[in-house]
Amino acid sequence: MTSSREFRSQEIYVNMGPQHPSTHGVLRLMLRTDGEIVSDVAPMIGYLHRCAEKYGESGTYQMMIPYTDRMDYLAGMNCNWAYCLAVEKLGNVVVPERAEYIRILVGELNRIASHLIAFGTYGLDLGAFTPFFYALDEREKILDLFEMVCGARLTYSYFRIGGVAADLPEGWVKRCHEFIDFFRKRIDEFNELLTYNYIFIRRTANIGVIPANMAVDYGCTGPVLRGSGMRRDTRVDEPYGLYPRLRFHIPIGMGEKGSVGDCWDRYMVRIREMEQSCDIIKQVLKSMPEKGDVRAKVPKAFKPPKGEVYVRSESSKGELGFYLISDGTDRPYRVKARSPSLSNLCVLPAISDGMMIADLVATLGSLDIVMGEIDR
Amino acid sequence: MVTMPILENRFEENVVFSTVDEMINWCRLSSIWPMTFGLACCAIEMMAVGAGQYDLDRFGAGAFRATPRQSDLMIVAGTVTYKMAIRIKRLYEQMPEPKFVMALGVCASAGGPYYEHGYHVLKGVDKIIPVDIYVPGCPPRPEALFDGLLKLQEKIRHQKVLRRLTPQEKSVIDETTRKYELETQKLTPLPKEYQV
Amino acid sequence: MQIQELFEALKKKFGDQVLELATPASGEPSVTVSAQAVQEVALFCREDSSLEFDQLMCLSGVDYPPEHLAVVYHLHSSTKHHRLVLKAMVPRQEPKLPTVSRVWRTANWHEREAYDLFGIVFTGHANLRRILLPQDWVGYPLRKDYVFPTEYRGIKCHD
Amino acid sequence: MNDSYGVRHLQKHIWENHAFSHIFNADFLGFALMVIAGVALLTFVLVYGMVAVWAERKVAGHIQDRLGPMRVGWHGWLQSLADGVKLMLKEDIIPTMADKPLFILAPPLVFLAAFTAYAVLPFSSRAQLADLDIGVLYITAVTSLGVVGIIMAGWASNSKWPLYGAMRSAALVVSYGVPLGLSMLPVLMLSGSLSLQEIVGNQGGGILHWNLFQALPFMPLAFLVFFISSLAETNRVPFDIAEAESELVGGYHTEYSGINFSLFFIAEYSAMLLSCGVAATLFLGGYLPPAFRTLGMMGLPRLLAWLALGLFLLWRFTSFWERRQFSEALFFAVLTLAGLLLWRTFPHLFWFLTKTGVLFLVMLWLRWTLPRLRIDQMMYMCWKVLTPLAFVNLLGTSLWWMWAN
Repeated sequence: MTSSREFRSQEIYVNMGPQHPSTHGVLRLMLRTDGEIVSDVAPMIGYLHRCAEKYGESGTYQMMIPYTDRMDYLAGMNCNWAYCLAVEKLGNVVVPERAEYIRILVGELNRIASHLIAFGTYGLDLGAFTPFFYALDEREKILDLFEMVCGARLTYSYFRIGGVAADLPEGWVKRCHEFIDFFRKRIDEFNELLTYNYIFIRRTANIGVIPANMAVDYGCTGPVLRGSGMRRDTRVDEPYGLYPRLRFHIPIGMGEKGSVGDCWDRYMVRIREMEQSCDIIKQVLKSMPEKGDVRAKVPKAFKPPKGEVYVRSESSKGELGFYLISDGTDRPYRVKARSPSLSNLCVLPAISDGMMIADLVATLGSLDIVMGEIDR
Repeated sequence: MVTMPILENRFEENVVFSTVDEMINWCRLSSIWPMTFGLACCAIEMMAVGAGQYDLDRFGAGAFRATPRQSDLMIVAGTVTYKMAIRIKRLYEQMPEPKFVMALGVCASAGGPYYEHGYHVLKGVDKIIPVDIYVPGCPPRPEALFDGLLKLQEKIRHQKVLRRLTPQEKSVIDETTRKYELETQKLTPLPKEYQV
Repeated sequence: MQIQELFEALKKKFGDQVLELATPASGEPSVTVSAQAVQEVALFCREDSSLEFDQLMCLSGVDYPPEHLAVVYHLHSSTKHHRLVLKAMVPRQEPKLPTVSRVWRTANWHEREAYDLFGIVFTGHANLRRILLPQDWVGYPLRKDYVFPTEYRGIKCHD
Repeated sequence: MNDSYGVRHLQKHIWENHAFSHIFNADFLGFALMVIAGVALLTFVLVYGMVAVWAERKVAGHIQDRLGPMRVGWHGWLQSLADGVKLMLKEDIIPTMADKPLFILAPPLVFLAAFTAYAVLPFSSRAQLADLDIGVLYITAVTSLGVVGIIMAGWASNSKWPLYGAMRSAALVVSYGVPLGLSMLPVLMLSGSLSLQEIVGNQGGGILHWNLFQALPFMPLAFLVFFISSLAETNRVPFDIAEAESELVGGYHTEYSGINFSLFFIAEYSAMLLSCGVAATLFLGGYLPPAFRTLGMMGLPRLLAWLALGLFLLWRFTSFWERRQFSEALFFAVLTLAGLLLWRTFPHLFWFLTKTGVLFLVMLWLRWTLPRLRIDQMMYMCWKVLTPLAFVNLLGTSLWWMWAN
């Protein structure tokens, strides 16, 4: 008998990235492969390390807000929000009610926008081009709404410490309503096009399975953790803003097409979260006060008392936390961003053993990472 | 440019060669294939430009190629860090002539918001590769990218392919080449012990 | 459990190794432990049935010149729904403390990041190399006395 | 001595009995005609390749809610010309570490494999370069040469991604050749010939006589297997793993630039047209019109009257002319006239191109709709689904044939 060792072919090292179409930015993966089978993956990050934490210490509290936009550039509003939450908790600022509602509105819209990109690029990773274009068309409508409130398409800086920069413009609520009503139907179309496609299911079900305990151990959060069947959502577990007033459902992976925690589950959690976000926006539009302050009075030289705080919030990628240390001056002593994508990515080497290259691409896409947030 | 060493820049200015040049330039400007190469936030806007609402393909520039060998335009979309700079330089060298570079957004143009304390941010991609078009904005709107593309087309339209260059044009090209060749020599490779 | 109870539980188990409970004017209170005991404390926090801190939310380095560097661990228990902030101070001259990357796997990259940006050495870490910056980078940028480089591999850093 | 005699004898034998021998034995005029016809065919394939690329981009655009090329000529119809000239004038990089002769040889070989097969494709009853007795065999043999070129390209690039692409492509083409060949056999059985002309000739008499509708349900099944396999043979979605952009950057042509890359590009599209043409020939009646006694017999005046009526209705009941620019109207008019002219003068060519075009559009449609399969799933599909299906189908057809005769 010959042992399988004798049949082993030569293993080669392949460099995937930093310029590679499916690494979602400038991630570099070092693969050790035996033919099509990947035997080892080493992610290398830092190609987009833009020193955001240094900037946090170098400017005043307000000056950090634009840099948070550029961390997770797909969900700038959510990053703004997380940072502002931390500063507000540090300085005991109370946010007016209308501002809280507006925050939820733009935050959830941005979650949809971010998930749309995840949906579209996931299609691209698997070789389906058209979903990407459909997703971006819808996203443009959300960006139009954002442009109405803050004038920017991608880097909003709409949040201020103690509120938001400006009230909603006239006609915004109506357009938002129209968009949500239209978009709910559009999700079904997406499902027909990609989600329930036979080839798509074959490519994603039972691939890249992350068991729940492993997901927790590696610090995965957001859709990745929920895809593994854990009903964890910071919006419910540690509510912030006015989330306790809203009724919504946390979708989790249930292993419908394969086993719990596979790529399809993670993908599906995002699709269902878009539906839930639509519901949240509808509720908010209904219960939001017509008029009111959108910004608490916060001095320009904002000096929170000495202390430190770690505040987390649910960004579209998962738990986005900010660790702030104040030394009593108008500049933070230390700003640390705990980015969800970093922890979500670090699970990749653990699950990719014995995969094929195509599966690796599918798994990486289902983690939905953003390099700006990982490298900061 | 080294695409046609026998023919390039060797002919007098006359009706025939002006027309031929015009045709070649028209073909080049009508089919600018960009490289799928996103760095940061601006890459998302680049994706938006490629998508339905804006549709870069209308200009014949929608065939995003994943490999530098087949692309004409490198859109440096986003912040360039030192770790990435060396790779960008190599990607640029892998592209075939004639190649063009667009610095999309202020980060790629000059360091942008990361100019002051960005210890790891390259202050403008033009420090390592020659840039044809700078597009301002953080990130630039899709319309700005279109504007940059049209400007680039305008630039290509007036290039001399077969016709002889004037001494001034020649000196400008020589100087740029020399500058970036010097830069290339200065870039030291990663020390052996750090290579994986 | 409240922070006071957590502190007492740790104090009971580790005695002198748990140094103090700091309650700042605003924000969260934190428990300072001695740097050498970090690994045992972490393991206890994770394994003890009354604590069950299964999530390491965040691990950050902080620079307190001129003497100290600190490592801050933010723990959360997804079953008991309580959280704890652990702090460990290390001397700036020789910033060394044991790794917790075997207790929570997620600490692996966070520790590498702290090493990269602060120069804190985590003993026992399997792969303690720079993660964000290039391998041949000089200095630890998030330290308060960091001097910006003038040149990196032949590229001028400032005009 | 003995040996060399044997070889010479063999050469002589081959020379005299070679399938092409009549070409070489014919007079010089015939040879020159052959060359002219070959050049015409080459021109046709190149022009067709350009049109196909343009069509692909436009179809993709419209499927994706956008427009596609718009600026280069009317609706970008000169786009491919611009692309082609640009690629020709681009620097041709040969990597330092590449295997130079193989690297240069590979793209022409791939193109040649796709192009040579056109020699036996019957565009009409007369427009065929060579009516070989073994036409079907010839096509299968020649097209499978393309994979050699692809492997050469992948190997010679001396880079890892192209190597992966080449290996994938080799595995793919070798495997899918089996169901492809097996799904052709029922057709040969019905026609009793390997000559493509005869296969077409046997399908005369209208749409119901096409091979597709014979021996129900076996022939439609054979067509399906054939079409799926030919998708795989031409590396189209959902079988495009050889150049899977999101996995292998560019696959086997990652390192190619300039004119060599454009050769790959044209080769892909001409292989597509070839397989569509073969499918049309084998199953859809080739160049024969779908029905004999309807439109074809209509006189020119009556036809023009119908056309005028149609245009009048369009103008009356839609805002056709208002929405369209003059140049667009001109384009449509020219297209219609050209189609009409083609139909009246070369009806066979017209029907052949129409059928091929429809199949080609289906290929595009699939490409922009479906995700890509993984390599092991494709192997599974080939060996465990399509091949057994083709075998069963073959058996069924032969039983049907025995019963029918």
